[in-house]
Amino acid sequence: MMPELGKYAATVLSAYGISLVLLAGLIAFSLWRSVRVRRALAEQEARMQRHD
Amino acid sequence: MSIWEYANPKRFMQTSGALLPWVSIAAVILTVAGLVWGFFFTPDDYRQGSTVKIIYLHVPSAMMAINIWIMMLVTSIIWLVRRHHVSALAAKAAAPIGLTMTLIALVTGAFWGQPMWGTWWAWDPRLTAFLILFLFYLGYIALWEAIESPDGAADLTSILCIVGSVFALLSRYAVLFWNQGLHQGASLSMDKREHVADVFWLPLLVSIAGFVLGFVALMLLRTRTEIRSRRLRALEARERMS
Amino acid sequence: MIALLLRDLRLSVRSGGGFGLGLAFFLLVATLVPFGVGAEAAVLSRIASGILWVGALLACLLSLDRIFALDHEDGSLDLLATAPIPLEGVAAVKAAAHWIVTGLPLTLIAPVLGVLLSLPGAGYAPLVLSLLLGTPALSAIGTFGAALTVGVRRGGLLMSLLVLPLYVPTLIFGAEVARRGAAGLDNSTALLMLGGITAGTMALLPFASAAAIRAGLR
Amino acid sequence: MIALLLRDLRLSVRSGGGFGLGLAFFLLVATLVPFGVGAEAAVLSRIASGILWVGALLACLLSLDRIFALDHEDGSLDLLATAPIPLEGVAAVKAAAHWIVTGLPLTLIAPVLGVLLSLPGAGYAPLVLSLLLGTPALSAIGTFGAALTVGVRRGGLLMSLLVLPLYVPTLIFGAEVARRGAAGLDNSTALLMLGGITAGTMALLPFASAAAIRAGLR
Amino acid sequence: MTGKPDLLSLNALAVARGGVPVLEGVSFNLSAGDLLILRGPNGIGKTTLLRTIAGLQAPLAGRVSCVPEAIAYAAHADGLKSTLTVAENLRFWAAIHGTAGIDAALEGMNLTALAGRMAANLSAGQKRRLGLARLLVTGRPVWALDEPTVSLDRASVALFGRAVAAHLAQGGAAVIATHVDLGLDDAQVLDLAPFRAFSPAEGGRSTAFEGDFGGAFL
Amino acid sequence: MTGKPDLLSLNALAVARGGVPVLEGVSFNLSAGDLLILRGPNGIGKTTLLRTIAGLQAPLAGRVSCVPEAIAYAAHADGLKSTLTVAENLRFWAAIHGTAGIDAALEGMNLTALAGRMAANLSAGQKRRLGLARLLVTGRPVWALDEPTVSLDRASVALFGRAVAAHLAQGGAAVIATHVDLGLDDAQVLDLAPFRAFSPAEGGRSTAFEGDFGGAFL
Ligand code: HEM
Ligand SMILES: Nc1ncnc2c1ncn2[C@@H]1O[C@H](COP(=O)(O)OP(=O)(O)OP(=O)(O)O)[C@@H](O)[C@H]1O
Ligand SMILES: Nc1ncnc2c1ncn2[C@@H]1O[C@H](COP(=O)(O)OP(=O)(O)OP(=O)(O)O)[C@@H](O)[C@H]1O
Ligand SMILES: [Mg+2]
Ligand SMILES: [Mg+2]
Repeated sequence: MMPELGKYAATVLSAYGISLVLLAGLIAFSLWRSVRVRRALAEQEARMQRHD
Repeated sequence: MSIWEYANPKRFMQTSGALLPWVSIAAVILTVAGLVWGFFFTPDDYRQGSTVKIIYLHVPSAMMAINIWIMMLVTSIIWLVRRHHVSALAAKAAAPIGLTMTLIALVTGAFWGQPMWGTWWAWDPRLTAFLILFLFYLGYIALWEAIESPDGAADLTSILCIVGSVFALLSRYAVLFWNQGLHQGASLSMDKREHVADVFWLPLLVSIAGFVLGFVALMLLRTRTEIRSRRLRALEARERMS
Repeated sequence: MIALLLRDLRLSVRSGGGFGLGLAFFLLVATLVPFGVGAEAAVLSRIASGILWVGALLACLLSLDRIFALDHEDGSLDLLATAPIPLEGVAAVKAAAHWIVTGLPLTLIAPVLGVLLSLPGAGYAPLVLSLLLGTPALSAIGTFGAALTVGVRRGGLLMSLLVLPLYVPTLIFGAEVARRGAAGLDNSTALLMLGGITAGTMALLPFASAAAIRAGLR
Repeated sequence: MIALLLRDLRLSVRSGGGFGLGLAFFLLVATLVPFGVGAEAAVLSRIASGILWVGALLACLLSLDRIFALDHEDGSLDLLATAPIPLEGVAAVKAAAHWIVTGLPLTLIAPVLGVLLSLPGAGYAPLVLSLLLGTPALSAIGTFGAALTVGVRRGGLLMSLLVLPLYVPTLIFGAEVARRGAAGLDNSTALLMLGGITAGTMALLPFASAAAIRAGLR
Repeated sequence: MTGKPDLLSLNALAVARGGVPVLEGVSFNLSAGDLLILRGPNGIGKTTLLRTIAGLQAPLAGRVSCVPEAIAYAAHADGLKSTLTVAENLRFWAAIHGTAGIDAALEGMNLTALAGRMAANLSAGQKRRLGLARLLVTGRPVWALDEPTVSLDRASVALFGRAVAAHLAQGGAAVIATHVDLGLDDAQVLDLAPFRAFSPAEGGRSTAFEGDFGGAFL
Repeated sequence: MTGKPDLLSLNALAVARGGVPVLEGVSFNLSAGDLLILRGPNGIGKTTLLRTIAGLQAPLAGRVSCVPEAIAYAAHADGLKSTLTVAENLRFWAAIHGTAGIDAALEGMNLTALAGRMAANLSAGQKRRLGLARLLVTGRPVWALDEPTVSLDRASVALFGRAVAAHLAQGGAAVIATHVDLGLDDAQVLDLAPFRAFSPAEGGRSTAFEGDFGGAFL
């Protein structure tokens, strides 16, 4: 399955590895923040509903 | 209905909410397809060996890094002229994506440069201009973070984005005078298409499309988050007042 | 406007900070580098003009936060914004005052520091010329950076981050003029570009600075 | 004391200024120098470790004013001075926090910037070693300088002036370690000296800093 | 307020601070000789309103209309330079506003004896008097003053009252936010409490995000 | 003031600010349960006196005697970190003073509902309440407070009064400088006006240079 990368294997694999980690990090961070803000907003709205 | 209607946050939330899943799915499919195709099912280049596979990451991310800044320029101008909040928040949401793209392009380029040019880094015009772009992203994000008032931050970052664009362009062309480059010219343009053989070209196109859609999906997601957090701040402030 | 310029100059002389400290920093950078890279004259003379340009740039950078911060803290900036002179004029005057207090003395003292760094004889004239032509751009760009970060708490380092990429083109061509001049090569292209950058920034950036101040006062 | 350290670290993470900006400045200095001196790899690799040392020193220097100024402005310093922990301990903790936030990240990122400056392969280990050993001294000395200028309006540049001469020995030996290491020469003497300076400053300067703070609060 | 042309008129003004509406529906007109006192508890929005009148921030809704450059604003901060003398400070503002002498202003605020004193060596009350003397050299018809009598003693408050009366008699107008009694007889008083902005749920205006989605985005 | 041991006693104290004596001959004793209110016009030297009592500056003459580390000082500034939450701020000071929980202090100053809020997002009065809550976690017997009720509303002033009363009932003491009425019944009041330092010409004490020197250097 794995293609033959020859003597550049380390180079290519680390380039792919680091890039995918960076992408995954960005996506994970965006999702995490989205969930957090969404929850905080819901809480806040619920609280203010009660007060009004 | 005018296009400006979408600058209405509620409208934007509705539309983007409906769009987001489809764009995300398409982005994942295209990116994975492009990268898998490129990584597993293309031959090695006769000169570059297997390092040519880096192209499927390097070129899309480098293109996106530049295009995202241009998109931020457009939304910043829209904010300054028409004061649509979604526009400013979209620019804010896009910046970290641009920063990541810049980092990916820098890292993959450096890994590619090591075998090809025998050095990780060279002070080549294109590379130099790109590094400056990286710094602009950093400064732009830091300025957003530093200012408390949201509208003030939107104003100031927009001004920075416009002035920065001029300088980003300037340094891109200015460095041409500075010394000669190692880096590839524009090998993707139509008239020079033969520079990249079709076997590499097609998966590259798919991968580029995937990156573009991935950017759109992330941007929608992040803009939605920014709008929500903006509303959250307004509610908190309101609560504090009463 | 003249009144504003005179006041700013008087203030920087009186406060004992303006002139002296920017210069002192330049001097210190120029003296530290030989400690850092070692004292071989051959190496030093090769990098002298570049280091001096970087040093001048950093000295400018560090004095930028005085441009608007003091006026903002004591409320003068609000009053200037409501005064019958355009804010663009205020920004331009502030940049001019900063240049007179920082850029000009740096230019004048640079030859002395050139001696410390074994600058070759042919290098002095191009160095001074390039600084004279380039430092006004540094002041204009720096004023813009200072305007962006007016009112930001501890904006100093943030401002450095914003301003440095903007400084790069000026630095490239300024140092190029000085270096090619020192090596006896033709430097007219770089000189033209440097002049162009200076003229452009001086003409356009005051407008951007004024817009930034207006946004920052909100 | 642990509480103080944790608070300072938390503050510098939260304020978004501590970590990021010091690093950014280091990055900027390292990128500017090639623009200044030209991009020839031969020249750059010769001066790389020295420039990185000077850059690290300047990055430390510029973040010094955060050490006490913020606590002084909001009154925390007065309260710490009356709290049941010795002021010497406060000074030592402040220096440690500054090192963790500035010196340590600088040390860790230095190899990356080495690439930008074409540092030769043999130079990385000695560079990191020398920074690891030397930056604590920079933080300790810097804390002393910050303590001396607490409460002086716009003390930033004044503090630079006071601190830079004190930094010179550290710079000389630190850069020497890195440079001789990169050239494959024996650097054990310089290493010893560097270690001695660091140990000495860390042991003694907190007392001087505490005395300076006490005098400054008057 | 009849017959005479309006010097300043506010029409259903709404103002916001930090993105949150604080006051709405404020309307009034001032013509020559009118004095309006703004009252209201801390944090109601007096400073915000005065800054909007002075043109330092944009209204959220409604309009401020006045002759251009008619407003002289005095804020909590005085905008004095501590290293300039009293006369130099005043002369600078006179030059900026293009008015003639400063002697009348010095006289009017009982500063003649102090004219040569550095502003840094003034007491708080004397500083405040100098800040108010600045109003006399602007030559502008409408004064917008934010707590002008803070830290003034009884005699100086009376002096200030006479200065306001003289200004009104010469066809000027003034709007003054204050918590204390200024001893000025024919002043109208506007209590801002009824104008506090309501939350959208209570039927108030929404901020930045207007229109039918206001509820969703405040 | 009889029988019980003194917690704090001042003996013919003279204090100076900026090198100029402001008060002299101040004496009093406080024992458990005593409350002393300091009064006097602005600038008489209340802040200076309290700083001397807290040990932040040395007396010019006379003595302050108290058990070591007995004094909790609260100044004009609150020493709050705006990026930490209410609970984090308090917990830090509790850790520094080695006291246990912060719940009682939160309760006592009506801050429980705000415990998770960033200090930056507090109103001025809430900030002040947090600053006063800090006193409760110091666990020290003598409070030296400088205008503690600034920007507090009526209800909070009463809350503060109860906190002081509780502190006194537990055997503590307090010396409070204030311009307003705190509603605390059994307080002794000390007007500082009679203790104003005279210039040497009027027979007062000379500053730094004592004795026969003094006249020559004033
Ligand atoms: C750190 C090093 C590098 C950086 C910062 C970098 C940066 C860039 C940038 C900014 C672009 C332009 C994208 C656009 O204009 O849309 C690009 C494109 C490209 N790069 Fe690199 N690059 C680096 C190293 C390399 C290396 C070592 C190679 C191959 C040997 C390479 C091959 C390419 C190719 C083939 C393109 C597409 C050219 C085009 O069609 O415009 N790059 N790179
Ligand atoms: N920089 C700021 N950011 C966010 N909100 C602010 C800011 N400054 C003030 N506010 C809030 O805006 C409201 C109006 O403030 P403003 O200063 O106008 O009040 P004021 O009536 O002048 O009060 P005072 O009598 O204390 O001067 C207050 O509730 C305050 O908490
Ligand atoms: N930093 C300083 N340098 C020199 N003199 C000062 C300084 N601070 C205050 N003074 C002077 O010292 C005297 C005493 O000041 P202090 O702050 O103790 O007064 P205070 O009684 O606390 O006044 P307030 O009621 O306004 O707080 C004043 O006359 C003041 O002008
Ligand atoms: Mg106010
Ligand atoms: Mg006081």
